[in-house]
Amino acid sequence: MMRRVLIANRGEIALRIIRACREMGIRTVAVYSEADADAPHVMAAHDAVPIGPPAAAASYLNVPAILDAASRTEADAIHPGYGFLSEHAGFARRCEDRGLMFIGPPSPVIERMGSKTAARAAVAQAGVPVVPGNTPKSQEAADVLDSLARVGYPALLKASAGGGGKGMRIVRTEAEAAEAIDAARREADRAFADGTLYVERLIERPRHIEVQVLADGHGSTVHLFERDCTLQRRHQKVIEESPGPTVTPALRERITQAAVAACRAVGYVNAGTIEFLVSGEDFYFLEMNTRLQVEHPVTEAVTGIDLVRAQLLVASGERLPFRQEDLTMRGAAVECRVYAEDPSANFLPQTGLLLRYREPQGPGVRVDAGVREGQEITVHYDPMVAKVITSGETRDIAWARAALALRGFEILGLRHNIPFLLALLGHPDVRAGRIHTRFIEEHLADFTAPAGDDAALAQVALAAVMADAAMSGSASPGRAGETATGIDPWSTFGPVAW
Amino acid sequence: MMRRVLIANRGEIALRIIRACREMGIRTVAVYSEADADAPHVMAAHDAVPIGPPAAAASYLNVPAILDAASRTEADAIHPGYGFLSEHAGFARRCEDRGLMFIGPPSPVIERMGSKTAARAAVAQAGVPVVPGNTPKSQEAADVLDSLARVGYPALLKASAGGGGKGMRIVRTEAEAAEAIDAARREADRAFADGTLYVERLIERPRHIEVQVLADGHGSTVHLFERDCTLQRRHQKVIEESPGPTVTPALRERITQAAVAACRAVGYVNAGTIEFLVSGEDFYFLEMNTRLQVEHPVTEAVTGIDLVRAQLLVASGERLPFRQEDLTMRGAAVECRVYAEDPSANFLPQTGLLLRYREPQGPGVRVDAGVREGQEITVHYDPMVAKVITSGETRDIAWARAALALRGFEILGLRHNIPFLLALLGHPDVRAGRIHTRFIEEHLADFTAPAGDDAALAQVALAAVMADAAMSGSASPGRAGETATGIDPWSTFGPVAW
Amino acid sequence: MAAQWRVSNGQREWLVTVDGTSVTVEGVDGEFVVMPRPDGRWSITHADQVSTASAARADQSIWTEMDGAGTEWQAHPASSRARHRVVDDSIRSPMSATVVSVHVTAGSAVAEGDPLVVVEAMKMEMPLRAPSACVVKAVHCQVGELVQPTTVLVELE
Amino acid sequence: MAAQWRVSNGQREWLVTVDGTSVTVEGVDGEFVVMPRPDGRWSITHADQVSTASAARADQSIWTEMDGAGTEWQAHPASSRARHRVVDDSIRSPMSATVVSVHVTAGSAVAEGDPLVVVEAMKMEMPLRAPSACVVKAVHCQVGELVQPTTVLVELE
Repeated sequence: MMRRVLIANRGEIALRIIRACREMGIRTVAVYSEADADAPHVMAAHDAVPIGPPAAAASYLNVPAILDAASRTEADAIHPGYGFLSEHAGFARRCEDRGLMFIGPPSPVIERMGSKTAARAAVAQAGVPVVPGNTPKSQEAADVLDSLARVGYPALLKASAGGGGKGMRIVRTEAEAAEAIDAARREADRAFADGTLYVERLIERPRHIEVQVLADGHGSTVHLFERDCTLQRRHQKVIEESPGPTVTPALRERITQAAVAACRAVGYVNAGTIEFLVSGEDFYFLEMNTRLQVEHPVTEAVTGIDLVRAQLLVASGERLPFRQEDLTMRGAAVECRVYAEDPSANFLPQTGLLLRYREPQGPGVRVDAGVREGQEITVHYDPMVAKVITSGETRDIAWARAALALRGFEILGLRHNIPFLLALLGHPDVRAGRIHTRFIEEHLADFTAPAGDDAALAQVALAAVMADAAMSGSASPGRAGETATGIDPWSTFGPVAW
Repeated sequence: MMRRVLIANRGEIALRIIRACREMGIRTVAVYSEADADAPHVMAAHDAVPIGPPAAAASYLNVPAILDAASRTEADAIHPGYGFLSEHAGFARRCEDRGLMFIGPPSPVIERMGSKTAARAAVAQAGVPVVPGNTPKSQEAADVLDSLARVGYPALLKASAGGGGKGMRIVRTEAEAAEAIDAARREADRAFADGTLYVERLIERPRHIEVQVLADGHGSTVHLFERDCTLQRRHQKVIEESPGPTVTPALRERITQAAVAACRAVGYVNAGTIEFLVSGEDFYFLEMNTRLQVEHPVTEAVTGIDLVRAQLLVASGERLPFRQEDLTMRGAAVECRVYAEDPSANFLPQTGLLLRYREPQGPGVRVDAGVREGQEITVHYDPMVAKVITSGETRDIAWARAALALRGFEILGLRHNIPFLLALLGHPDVRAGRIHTRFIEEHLADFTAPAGDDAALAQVALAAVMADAAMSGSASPGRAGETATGIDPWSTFGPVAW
Repeated sequence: MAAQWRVSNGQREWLVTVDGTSVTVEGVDGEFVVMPRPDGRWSITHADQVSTASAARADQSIWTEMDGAGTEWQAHPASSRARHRVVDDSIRSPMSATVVSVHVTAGSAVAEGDPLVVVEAMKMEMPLRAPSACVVKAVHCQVGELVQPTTVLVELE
Repeated sequence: MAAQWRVSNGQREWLVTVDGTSVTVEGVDGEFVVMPRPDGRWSITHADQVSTASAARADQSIWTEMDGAGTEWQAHPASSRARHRVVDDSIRSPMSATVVSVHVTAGSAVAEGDPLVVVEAMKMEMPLRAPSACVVKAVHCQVGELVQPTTVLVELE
């Protein structure tokens, strides 16, 4: 077993990995940018090493600095989390070259699955259905246009190195094509330093369903059932759940077997996710994520398996401690991603100081977060504040728990998407599972209605009391005797200059 | 379904019940003593009614005040939690008489199972093994002595109305008998207003294993497997787990069937627990708890079933939403009870102000608590501060998680048993499951060793810095720039008069 | 002693009178009683309805939260002359961002909705568009520049 | 400016010198560097070992916590003459409690370990026993009385 893991990431996923390591008696090394010197993941690790300025390119994507931190702290393994360097084959290879365990698949597998075209070819050969598509003869605009015409409109332009919706554009008519190619290429170039595009047929109103897999280096590959991640905004997942509410036992059998076949075909090792577009009982391979996913906790909730622990075991060369027949799916789980963003302004990311931050808690409620009260949410990184994962005997129970948890989540100091998430959770089509990947886009107005007048008026009164007390420098107008215990809300922040 | 539940309890279990009600859309009414006006359960409920002075007899045991609160708030159901009125047949009957749903079994069942002798007779008739015992002809000391002689030494004196170890005494020789009878009777009288005693053979070095049951009013009775609650101090459970580490599949089959048979024999409805003493593969009925148990969360963790929700459904007249064959036990869970007590001073209860109180959090960690930072732990009620329930794929994972969670639990301002719990979790005999109900008593010195010198010295240095800063009235000696965000530890409490 | 406040959420403004824990809002019947709770939250009672909310003060504003929904408020003494929102003809970035492209120069005539500048923050592109048909007076930014919400990027006539 | 403190956990006392964040403990090599962390906890560095602890001040003492274990400390300026623990011949209840029974009267001769008074708190009986063989000087409590840790219940000679 590895002895010391460097976590090349930040935020909630760094904390998640540090916890798993601590439970296994493995020491942890955090790395951090100048913006994160006081961040919770730095506090939680045994050791912490600064790796550069706030910009991700100069810190969390800074391969030499991270490898240097690993050697200085004598780390023998690196966990890349998700995002950042997690699907960077070159980074994985440099780890391998130095004898560092890279907690993920071997670099050639990352490289192969990182190219959308190579991945499609590999899984198609294994008999997994893929979306009809076309790779342009060259990246000249004319050739891309030609590919679009061959696939037929509506089509989808995608970045070959892409992920997370970056560099992706729907093209409904030839007239839109030129501008879309430019925009997609520019975005892909900036996000992945690779502007290569390819073309797919647009599957209309599909669901996004993905299968979690785990494979060890001893020939065992298992799946951990599916997640439905259809609810997306701007190609980013918002609410994910397991089991998929529309997945029939027959579809589950076929799609999970396809996922395992795809893994075996490419020699996959460690945790991974095969994403599919699903339309009715048909499914098409979309891409493989060769890393831990943001939404892995819903699978952990329904299977009872700790995926990060499994990653650490597999990377250490051990066998998976369970076989396919040991794995069960029980109950239901849902994850709501709390973002610092303004849903009524096209999901514009928000920054600010977390003036008050109190997580919900209770049976069946798990909150994975990497922030704390008093911390600043900056412009430098992803605007996800926390993940609220709830589970229960049935989907209804898990969803009721999610709504209760979100209503009890106190986040003051910046705009966030909790009201939007609550509106989604309560929408009849969402509750019934009658959704597709563009559902949010098409029904946006349903989810961004302002709060009722009563709620607003009560808060107007409260805001005025807060202002009045600041002006008069008074202590609490109510129970004055309680200030000594530190629970007087007035004492939370200093006086304000009006 | 009921519309409004009054919770006739306080602390963590009141909060637990309020959460379950909220998830089901049921309104909640808290009751509180004068000592609890600011307590978390009062804050969490929709409505709250004061019911009397701090002493439990005048408030949480005050039947007229509680029934009056129910009628004033138009509650249509009462959940008694555990302790207090939960096994008080007269209270259940008065609820029934008023048309209030009592969330528990019918009052005649409580009454019958509340008498240890009647309960023994009832389950023995159903073929469930009982500990050989004897009911004294009268409660005269001579007749109790005679019963002791019939059963044979070592014997156990028990309170007929008892529970929680109150009024229980081991009698090893006739010489000890007279004093033990006096003490047991006095304790029973004070705890239950009923000094009636009976006698049982002492099963030496037994394990305490109990079976969770659920029964609805439509003839369905299911078990939810076993809990091992062998680790006790002063007859109070300290660490509970499921599955029982020494329970073989054959024993599990027999003991759970016995529990279901016992329930059916007495017409049991709602959630209950059948407690057994287990020695090898033999088991003996000990008693039935006709209520929710403190340790119910370990069963919730391994079965995925919400027991409080099931209680509410059954009390509303609904059918259990699962059958026996739907229920599975998956992984392992352990509960550690955090008490305000001093294990090195015979577990003397401790009082004090929670100067700092931060719960551990993370995947597989559930904390059920009814306190908050700034609150006072008083002399009036049970000294349990919180329950830390951890679960995982295996017993080892759940236990490693428990140790990590307890080490991360910050409780300042009173003595508590976390170091004791950590010593228990790490003890080789406890890890291996080689324990019996008097294990803690016999090995007490192993669990109350003081912390190492290094840890002490670091804290000496810290205490001196705290004292020095208070004296000089200085702000934080370190990062002075952070005081405005409310995260400066210096600002937590006001200056101290030395 | 009662004090009057103008409280605004940026879209609407209320005239509010605060007298200790008793609050009245112009145009709304009945008083609001605002009391701190021991858990650090607040209870607001109005017309027998009790609601619970959190509140915190930032440097220039007040935040409240109820049932998971947060709002930022500006509050000024009713006697003060300060206005909350200065509507001018300047285009600013909604947040700290990098300028990705500039589509106009001084003198450009633009139609409503035309993109003026595209900025990028948190890996997302945001076009800043003309609020109405007008002529560009001046451009104050260039591609690659890091800009703040206070920075005027484009002035319109 | 350095200050000297006597720090005691009730069983042992240390002489401690505090100079800003630098602390030395008499009889222990090397300095302890005590720094607040952004999460409200503290880091203590000594001989290249970093430990993390929490701390809070109560009215009359300081509490610290490390790895789940808490300790209460008394700290006094080294120049102060105050002593932490007054050893006297009075028997007090360890906590707020009710007197259940009184087993001695003034003049009773008792052996070490004999119960003097039994008190009850949180539904538990606690016998208070004679620390050594001695004679009871006075009894200051009666059955049913609610007593505090400051109340002297029995005086011994």
